[in-house]
Amino acid sequence: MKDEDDRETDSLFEAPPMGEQERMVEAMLFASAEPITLREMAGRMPHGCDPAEAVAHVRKRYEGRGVRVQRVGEAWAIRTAPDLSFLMQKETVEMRKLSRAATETLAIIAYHQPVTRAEIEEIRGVSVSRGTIDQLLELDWIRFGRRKMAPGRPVTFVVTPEFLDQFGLETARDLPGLKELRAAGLLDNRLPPGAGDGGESGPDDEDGVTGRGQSELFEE
Amino acid sequence: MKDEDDRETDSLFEAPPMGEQERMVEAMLFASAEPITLREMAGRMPHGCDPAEAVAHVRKRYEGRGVRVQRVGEAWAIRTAPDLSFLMQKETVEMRKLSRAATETLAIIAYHQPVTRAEIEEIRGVSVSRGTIDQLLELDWIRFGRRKMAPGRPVTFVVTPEFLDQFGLETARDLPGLKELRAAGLLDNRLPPGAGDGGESGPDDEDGVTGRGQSELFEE
Amino acid sequence: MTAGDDFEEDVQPISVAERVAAEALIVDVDGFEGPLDVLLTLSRTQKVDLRKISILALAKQYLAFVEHAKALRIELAADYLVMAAWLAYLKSRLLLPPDPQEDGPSGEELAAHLAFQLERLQAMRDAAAQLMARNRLGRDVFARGEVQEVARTRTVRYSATLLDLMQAYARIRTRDDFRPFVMDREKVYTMEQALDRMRGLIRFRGNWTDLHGFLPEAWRTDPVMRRSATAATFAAALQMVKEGQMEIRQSDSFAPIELRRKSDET
Repeated sequence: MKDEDDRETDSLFEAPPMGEQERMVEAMLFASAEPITLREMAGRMPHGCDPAEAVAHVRKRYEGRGVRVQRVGEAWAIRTAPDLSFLMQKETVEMRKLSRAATETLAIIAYHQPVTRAEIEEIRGVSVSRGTIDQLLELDWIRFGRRKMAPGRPVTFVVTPEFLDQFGLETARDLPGLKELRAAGLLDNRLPPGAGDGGESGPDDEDGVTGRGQSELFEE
Repeated sequence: MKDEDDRETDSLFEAPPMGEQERMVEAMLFASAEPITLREMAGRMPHGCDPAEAVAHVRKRYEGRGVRVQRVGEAWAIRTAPDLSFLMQKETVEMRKLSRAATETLAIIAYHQPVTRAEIEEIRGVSVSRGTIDQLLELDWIRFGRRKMAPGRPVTFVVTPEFLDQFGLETARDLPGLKELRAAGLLDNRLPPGAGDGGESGPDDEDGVTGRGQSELFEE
Repeated sequence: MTAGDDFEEDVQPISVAERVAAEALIVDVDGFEGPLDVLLTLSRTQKVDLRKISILALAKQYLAFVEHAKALRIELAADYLVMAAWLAYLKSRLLLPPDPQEDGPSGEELAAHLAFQLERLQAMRDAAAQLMARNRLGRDVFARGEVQEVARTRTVRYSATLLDLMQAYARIRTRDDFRPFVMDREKVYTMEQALDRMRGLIRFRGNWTDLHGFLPEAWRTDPVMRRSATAATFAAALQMVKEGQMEIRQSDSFAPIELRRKSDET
């Protein structure tokens, strides 16, 4: 609301009425297969527009329709309603079945991100083959995250907006069962007892740094 | 709207309610890579559906929206509303400073119009490249004037209304003469050619010129 | 769970059920993703919540599996054997009363961590399954089919201000008007210069002297400079004659012009 004031005073141009802005957002979302960020929308819309508000209106308008406005990370996209998938045999793309190693690795990255290869291996109990990571990278479902502040500064993996889009998730926080898993302590990176200097009681300084994982997402 | 009556109108099967059929049509129109015929829609939809009617409803629903349902030959498609086509282009503007040759040529045309190429060359003391003239023509700042009543009947150049617009002039006669230029302290031919002082904005340039320099030359 | 009463490292007491379980695993040992996977599978035979699992029983089952593989001369990867060794150690820790002398983690702590690992792996597998079962883009949910590309146009806009224009013009005009003057300045001997020079020289010229003798040394060779200096000197001479300081004569057309100091006596 305060934005509104700013907008009115700041902009020399009168922004189009919200109804028009909705039409614009609608047109842009319909024209694109890829999610579009608010920033991109703003860049294409006339000065003084508020794409966030327009998107909210459009989203509401399509509730219960054959297509719907979906959030994908920081962006927005129109997708068909899942119950109508039977109409789209023609559009259905053949999904390559992922190996168990790949799906597990993907899940571990999604739920524990940012996560190092060593951590993935620790969770799975086996070494992660290069092919598995490569496959996920190629699908654009994972990418490299920031290096971990740990000895050797290992690279980490995180999931991408394409991952969210693929699985219909608004954000990584919406992963199924994430809260429960976290509550059960299953997303903690618990070091084996006696490993390193953490010894007895686990959470030590090193653990404090490396063991955060997905829980970071909850600290708003 | 009523003219596609090549549909099976009555069906013994119980068809989904029209609202559902609309959703289906909406989703198909959205997801299809090309326009879909009513026949194809009917083939995909449950038995007893009436795609023609559903399309008519959907079409109506989208009237005045950012996209509209449009007939394309024998088929139907969702298309961006024509007035919003500007959203489908992203324009990146790159500012470049007009070259010295172009600026000088333009100045000569503005001060001496109508002027032939030979005259421009005489005034500049160097030949004028075709590219320079072409660039100015392309910018819509100059255009061809009447041919000169002289041997060979050479073409002349004059400035355009776009030029006047760009430089904020009512007529080319408003261009200040040498005396006024000097009075304004604008004459300083010691300034590096094309002044490397990022002269986008006037005031900056003015600053750059305040140095006395060779304005002395005008004092006989 | 009942621990083997007469526990010994070499002779493993293995129940029939455990033998069967081990046998079943052996059949498909290549299908397992390492020892943790085998342990997780084995744990299912206990049919309890993973949090309440008996690690001791699990360890025994696993060791039976490894023994069985050895008996069948099946090559097991090294990490299976490492796990076996570790589980044998764990088993002994769990069975023996804690040694107060020994530091390091207790058997229970090690067992708890193994249970955690198994539970976590199971959780990740469930999560993966849930993820894969979601509505997938391209299978259950569809994106726009007829994409309208955003045309990216790059326009180069040339900036030129009125000021640029005027300066450019001024540059040209001033060059035209004044450049010759500026250029020639170096080769122009002014009347003032000539006067200064003559005033100094004339005092010593009681006799008629050729005008050219008054030209400065440097201006005598270059024809342009010579001409300029001659003209200036001549003009200066006329000025000085007019002032009554000098006399001038020329015997004939194109004859040398001669100058001398006006004698005070006459």
